Amino acid sequence: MMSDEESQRNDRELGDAEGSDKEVPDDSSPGRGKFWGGRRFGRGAIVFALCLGLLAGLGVFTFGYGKGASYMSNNPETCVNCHVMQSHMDSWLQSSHHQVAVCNDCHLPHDFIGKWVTKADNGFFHSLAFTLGGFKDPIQIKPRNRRVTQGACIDCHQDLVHPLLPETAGGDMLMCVHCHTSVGHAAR
Amino acid sequence: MSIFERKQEARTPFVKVVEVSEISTDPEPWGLNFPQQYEDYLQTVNDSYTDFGGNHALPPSKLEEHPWLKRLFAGYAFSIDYREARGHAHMLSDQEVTRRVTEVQQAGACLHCHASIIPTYRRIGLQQQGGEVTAERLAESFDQPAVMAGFEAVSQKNYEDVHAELTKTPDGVVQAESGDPHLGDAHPVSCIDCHDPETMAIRVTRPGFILGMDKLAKSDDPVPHLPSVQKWRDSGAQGDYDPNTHATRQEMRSFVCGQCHVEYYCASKMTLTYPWSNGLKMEDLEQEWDETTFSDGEAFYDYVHKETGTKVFKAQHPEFELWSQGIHARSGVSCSDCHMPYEKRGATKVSSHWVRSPMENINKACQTCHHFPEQDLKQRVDLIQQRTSDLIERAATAMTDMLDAIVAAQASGASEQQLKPIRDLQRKAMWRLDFIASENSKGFHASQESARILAESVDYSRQAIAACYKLDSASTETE
Amino acid sequence: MSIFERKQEARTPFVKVVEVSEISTDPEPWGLNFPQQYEDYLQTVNDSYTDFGGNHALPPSKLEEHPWLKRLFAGYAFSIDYREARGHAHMLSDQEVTRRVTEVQQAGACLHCHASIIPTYRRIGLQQQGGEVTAERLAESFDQPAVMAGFEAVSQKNYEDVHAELTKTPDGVVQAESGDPHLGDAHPVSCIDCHDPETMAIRVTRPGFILGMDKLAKSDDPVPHLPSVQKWRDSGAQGDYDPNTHATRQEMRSFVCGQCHVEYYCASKMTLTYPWSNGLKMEDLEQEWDETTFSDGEAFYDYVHKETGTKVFKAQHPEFELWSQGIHARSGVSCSDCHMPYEKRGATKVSSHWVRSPMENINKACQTCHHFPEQDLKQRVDLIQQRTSDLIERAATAMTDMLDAIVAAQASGASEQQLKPIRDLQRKAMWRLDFIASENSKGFHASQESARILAESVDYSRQAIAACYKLDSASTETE
Ligand code: HEC
Ligand code: HEC
Ligand code: HEC
Ligand code: HEC
Ligand code: HEC
Ligand code: HEC
Ligand code: HEC
Ligand code: HEC
Ligand code: HEC
Ligand code: HEC
Ligand code: HEC
Ligand code: HEC
Ligand code: HEC
Ligand code: HEC
Ligand SMILES: [Ca+2]
Ligand SMILES: [Ca+2]
Repeated sequence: MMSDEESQRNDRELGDAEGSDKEVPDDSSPGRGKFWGGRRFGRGAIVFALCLGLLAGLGVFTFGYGKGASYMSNNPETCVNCHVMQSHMDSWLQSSHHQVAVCNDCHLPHDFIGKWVTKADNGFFHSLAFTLGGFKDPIQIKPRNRRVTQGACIDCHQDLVHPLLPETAGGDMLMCVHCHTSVGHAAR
Repeated sequence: MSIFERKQEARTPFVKVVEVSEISTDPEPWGLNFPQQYEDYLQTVNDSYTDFGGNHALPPSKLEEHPWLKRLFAGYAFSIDYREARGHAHMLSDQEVTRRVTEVQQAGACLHCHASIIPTYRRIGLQQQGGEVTAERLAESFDQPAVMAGFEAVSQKNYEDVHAELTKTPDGVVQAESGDPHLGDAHPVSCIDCHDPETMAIRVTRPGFILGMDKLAKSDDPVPHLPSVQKWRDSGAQGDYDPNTHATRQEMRSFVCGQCHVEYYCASKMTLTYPWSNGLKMEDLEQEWDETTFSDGEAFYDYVHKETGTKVFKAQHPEFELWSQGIHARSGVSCSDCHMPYEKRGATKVSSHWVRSPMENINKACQTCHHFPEQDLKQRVDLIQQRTSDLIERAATAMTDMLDAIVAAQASGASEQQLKPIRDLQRKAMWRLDFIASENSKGFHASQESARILAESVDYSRQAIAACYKLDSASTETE
Repeated sequence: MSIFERKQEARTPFVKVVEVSEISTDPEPWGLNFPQQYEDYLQTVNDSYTDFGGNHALPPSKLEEHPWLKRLFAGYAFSIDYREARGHAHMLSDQEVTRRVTEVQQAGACLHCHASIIPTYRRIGLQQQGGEVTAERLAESFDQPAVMAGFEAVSQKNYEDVHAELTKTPDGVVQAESGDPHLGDAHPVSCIDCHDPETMAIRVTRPGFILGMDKLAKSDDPVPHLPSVQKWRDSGAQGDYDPNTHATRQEMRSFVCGQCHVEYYCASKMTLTYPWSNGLKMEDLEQEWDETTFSDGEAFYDYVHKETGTKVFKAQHPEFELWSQGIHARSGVSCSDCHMPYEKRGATKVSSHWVRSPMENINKACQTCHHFPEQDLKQRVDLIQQRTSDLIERAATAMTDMLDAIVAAQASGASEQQLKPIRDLQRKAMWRLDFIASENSKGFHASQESARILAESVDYSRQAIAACYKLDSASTETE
């Protein structure tokens, strides 16, 4: 696992929006900063997110839409239940990965625990954001979710990208999207 | 530490076919471990100017292409011989044969960037400390203090003497024979200059760069493209800034090039210096030279311009500095992203070690980020370079007009006092023109900044001309 | 070009609450059909210079901010009153009250870009053909020949007379009362100027632009950013190039703005002209003015510069032309992408009709394409604009020095023949400075090109100075 120092180094990956997410106040989404930002997560917060998230994943916040539970499925259509993600869907359909990866292949960790924690956590926050509005448009991925996608790329392309891996575990490496900006979906 | 974070797994350790160590300046053994990178590296012998395949004819002369350069450099070694640069494989031999070296006495510091010289620095540094220096001791570790000491010691020595030192350093390949002082071969930039032989991590080795970066970190130049510098400043600027410990991997992918592709002073009056105390902008560098004095108290200059007698500065290939002002640096794009792009080789992808113009490799160098047709991308670069070239010619015309005017003013008896402000304008105009003309991307690395600098050059040249004419009319009036 | 694909999505058909037609210059009825766009449109009354919320105090004077502008424009209406531009809602009233209009006789062509004038052109055109012109006939169709005829007819008439014509054109809202000639209100740019009332497709309506684009298409200027022009040329350049039939939707998203945000001639000696016969580059425009003669055979000029007596050109807001030279145009990015970005409103996406500075809306205007934090993007723009502003000041200093030198040369009796080449330099220098200073993005629309143009301005100003001094010393020598 990464030490805190190393993960920060990783976050500083040049040119990536996340590099300065600490400095740039995200004024468009009040109430979210309290919970957000992987590095600031304590154990308590994780448990909290887990509980609330599971609840949310079951559709508490979005029950009115009647589609909240579909979040647990693997079908890309379920993501676009929220029209805010229509453009991602549309361009995913035209992307190089359309045949090989659905949303969850990239946006969920490939190990069991991580997968469910992330689902719960994102389920909560997506629902909250969708219900309350006030999220950034175009949507901007958070540093922690960006690490999830990075992990997904590596998982599938492990052999190919061998030279990009750090010399020592937890070391610094380039974000794949630094170069492959339109893999997955060009439009945001 | 968080359970959400996927740990970044390490590369599986590579299989070393042969051992390489801190004395392995010869790339061949490294090549046994990394055949692909070695094969690419050997390609740098190819040269689009001369024949492909390692023909050693010299590349075209810039002096003949741009005759105004001769007047710009009048009185300086560059007016004798100045050519197009070419691949890394040529760097040592091109230096050995340039008439700047064969006809002018040059300093040993020239080799700082043209040879794989670090073990030699280390050996000389260790020898100064008095110990016996065996190949084993040399191979043991990088030993930065010893490298620095060696660098200081030979920087102002003669070129030939330092060159001779290279072959006295064991390289682990050449076998010493009794009575033969030849212990290793001299090589151009080699694996060891950019890689840790243990881990293969990239690193910087050049003392000039390490000292320069430390000065930069201690300045107040905002360097948004170098986040590790800002971080080091924010955390209290303790001790020295050291790229090898503080920089991100992406920064390192530019720093390895910044070791050499920079403006410098390299002659006998001072140790090799990178002028970054005030920052990386053209004006910051100029300010450092303006404020420098040699040990004898004289104000810094590179050469006395022969036609006019003005003491001026010489700018050399400030790629790193100009890149720093550009949109790519600002967006986190490193030298290696464009000049050493990844290429798929078999089941893996490797960094192309055929370091060359990205325009010969647009597909890999540009199209991963820019999804436009090759031809389109080429046209964009051409347009940027054409605008820059036109402005260079414009600034060059103004510069030569200026030289004529100053020469005429001197001929009609202008006093040194009258000439002083004119000489200042001349120095500024020439520095700016040279800065962009000697930079090798023809403006691409920072397109607007290049145009800005050339605009200033034109302005100062033409101000100097007007000032000469003014003198002229003033003096004729009082005649 | 995948980034734009999603912009080409089909529109869901809209429900018309009220009918609008070719006379509907009043945006209010359109607003009933498209409340969101109308609401946004009304926001253009807001103004960051004066108070938010529609305060009608005039924006700051550019003449006071940059006193050198007064000398640049000496003898021309712009030296009396020249202010920062602001939102579209103000365009008509700002023109009505500018002292350039109240104190100087202006031409009716001024209204071409400041009012929703097309139905008035059509009415006058139809009236010239002699028929009776009812509101119904006017509303029927766009009738381009009639619009062109009306445009030609009023272009050189007095401003006040043409302004009065606006209220004589029925707009479908104002109800005619017996004995009252007032049939419609005058409006600033309105829905009908950019949209077909039947289909809501975007379109261009301005005769000046339509004629200008045709000239451009018939030139040999390579315009890689306008593929439909190349296509039209390739298919034999039959008849006239017509944006409304030939242009792509993405091109149209810039053309609607290019109707007004361009360099022009607009005064009494010639019909309103967009100078694009040779191309869109600064030099191409200059060449057209250089080669133009008025009907009386005199060479084209905009004004006689008062301090020096030189006939010079005036550049006005060449946003469309400068954008054409930039990397965004080259990459297919339209004015609307940045100045009217899509915004999610409930379940749909609409184009923000609050046309304004993208820097007030970085999130939507830039971050769709550039995944960098807002602050970062702002800094990039600031840096580009700062470099441009610095160069503008540099060029302005050179320009005022030049004026001093010419005035002095004239005072010491330089002949017209001696002054001729100097006046040519002056015209070039002033044109270039004005070109970038009057363009409204402070260099952002084409950063390197802006710096290049300013470099040339400095060069010509300072050449003129030197030439004056030379005259001076020559004349004193022969005295
Ligand atoms: C309940 C509606 C809804 C559903 C269903 C939904 N999302 Fe989202 N999603 C949102 C909203 C709203 C945001 C913006 C959140 C913000 O920026 O705070 C968002 C943000 C995101 C982000 C980036 C923001 C981040 O937190 O890093 C990703 C990635 C994402 N969604 C992927 C998905 C995937 C994959 C699915 C399907 C498995 C999905 N979403 C289903 C509403 C939804
Ligand atoms: C092949 C991998 C891949 C697939 C498949 C994929 N995404 Fe993504 N997605 C990414 C990456 C990588 C990012 C983060 C980009 C970055 O770091 O700027 C991202 C970001 C996002 C965001 C945040 C917006 C942003 O730009 O920060 C949303 C929302 C999102 N994805 C939704 C979806 C939806 C919905 C689908 C399925 C229709 C999907 N993604 C499929 C890789 C993928
Ligand atoms: C579920 C497994 C999976 C994930 C996750 C995944 N990929 Fe892939 N990727 C593939 C496969 C399989 C192919 C080969 C597709 C083909 O041949 O068309 C591929 C092809 C590619 C290609 C070559 C095609 C192109 O678009 O140029 C690139 C680059 C790439 N992936 C990068 C990424 C990046 C970056 C990520 C993370 C954001 C990622 N991949 C995530 C499976 C995956
Ligand atoms: C600095 C730029 C850069 C970064 C960072 C980068 N790539 Fe690539 N990648 C490239 C280039 C250039 C190519 C094209 C190589 C070629 O065509 O030979 C490529 C090719 C690929 C391919 C396609 C190989 C094929 O089948 O043609 C995949 C898959 C891929 N990269 C995955 C990744 C993943 C996963 C990451 C992150 C771990 C990553 N890349 C990070 C530049 C980069
Ligand atoms: C040890 C010094 C040194 C280092 C490190 C170095 N270079 Fe060079 N480079 C040179 C020299 C010297 C030449 C000129 C060789 C000649 O003309 O004989 C050169 C030539 C080049 C050329 C060819 C220029 C031409 O006009 O054809 C390119 C491209 C280049 N370097 C890029 C890079 C990049 C990118 C890096 C880092 C990945 C780098 N260099 C690292 C010293 C260095
Ligand atoms: C700080 C690093 C550095 C130092 C010190 C240095 N060089 Fe170079 N040299 C380079 C780089 C980088 C290039 C390639 C770029 C170029 O030619 O502009 C180069 C190119 C050259 C070339 C080939 C092109 C040409 O200029 O004709 C010659 C010859 C040369 N150097 C000689 C010398 C001599 C002699 C010295 C000492 C006075 C010296 N170099 C000192 C970095 C350096
Ligand atoms: C975004 C891509 C990009 C980056 C980043 C970049 N360069 Fe370049 N570089 C170019 C292009 C394009 C040229 C022009 C090549 C030509 O004209 O053939 C060039 C030219 C050069 C040349 C001359 C090569 C020749 O063949 O004439 C050298 C040397 C060089 N760059 C070194 C560097 C160094 C050192 C860095 C980092 C400090 C750097 N570059 C960063 C794209 C880049
Ligand atoms: C001028 C600097 C320079 C020289 C000289 C150099 N390399 Fe590299 N090398 C790099 C850079 C930069 C990378 C990319 C490192 C990264 O992204 O972490 C790299 C990466 C590598 C890698 C990792 C895999 C890959 O391709 O990305 C290997 C292995 C390697 N080099 C071997 C060699 C060998 C063998 C030599 C000598 C024949 C050599 N290098 C010479 C700069 C250099
Ligand atoms: C790792 C990604 C990456 C690579 C590789 C890259 N670029 Fe860029 N380029 C960018 C980014 C980021 C920008 C800034 C604009 C933006 O955000 O899209 C940019 C901007 C540009 C611009 C506009 C800036 C200007 O000066 O006008 C040009 C032209 C350009 N790139 C050409 C190239 C060429 C040619 C190459 C290859 C030699 C190249 N780029 C390689 C990412 C890259
Ligand atoms: C009919 C003529 C016309 C058309 C069409 C037009 N504009 Fe304008 N625009 C103007 C005028 C006139 C002003 C100045 C209003 C004032 O200052 O009173 C202006 C002002 C502006 C401003 C505010 C300038 C500032 O400094 O605050 C922006 C931004 C702008 N226009 C952009 C656009 C864009 C983008 C388009 C196309 C989508 C467009 N305009 C179409 C005539 C036009
Ligand atoms: C070709 C279109 C066009 C024509 C013709 C035109 N304008 Fe404008 N006008 C604009 C645009 C676009 C702006 C906003 C940009 C700017 O201010 O630079 C503007 C801004 C203005 C402004 C507000 C800023 C300022 O300059 O003080 C006034 C007042 C003005 N125009 C008056 C006039 C007058 C008087 C005429 C006739 C002599 C005229 N305009 C002719 C397009 C035009
Ligand atoms: C890539 C984005 C982009 C494109 C494309 C673009 N602009 Fe702009 N424009 C800008 C930015 C950024 C500014 C500077 C705004 C500022 O300084 O507040 C600007 C400034 C302006 C202004 C002055 C606004 C003000 O508030 O001062 C006008 C008018 C304008 N642009 C019109 C146009 C027209 C007309 C086109 C197309 C021909 C165009 N722009 C294309 C980004 C763009
Ligand atoms: C200065 C030009 C201009 C004016 C004035 C203008 N529009 Fe638009 N409008 C546009 C552009 C550009 C688009 C985007 C068209 C496209 O992408 O095809 C657009 C799009 C639209 C659309 C399609 C949906 C959308 O938002 O993209 C509607 C509906 C619309 N406008 C209504 C109006 C109404 C109502 C008014 C008057 C209140 C108006 N427009 C005034 C330029 C203009
Ligand atoms: C529709 C896509 C799009 C939009 C919207 C857009 N850009 Fe760009 N931008 C590009 C492209 C494409 C390039 C060229 C480089 C490349 O290929 O990435 C570029 C280049 C740039 C550059 C480098 C060029 C230079 O002159 O230095 C800057 C800076 C930039 N954009 C800033 C902005 C800002 C600020 C905005 C918002 C006002 C904006 N862009 C809006 C697509 C866009
Ligand atoms: Ca120097
Ligand atoms: Ca004009």
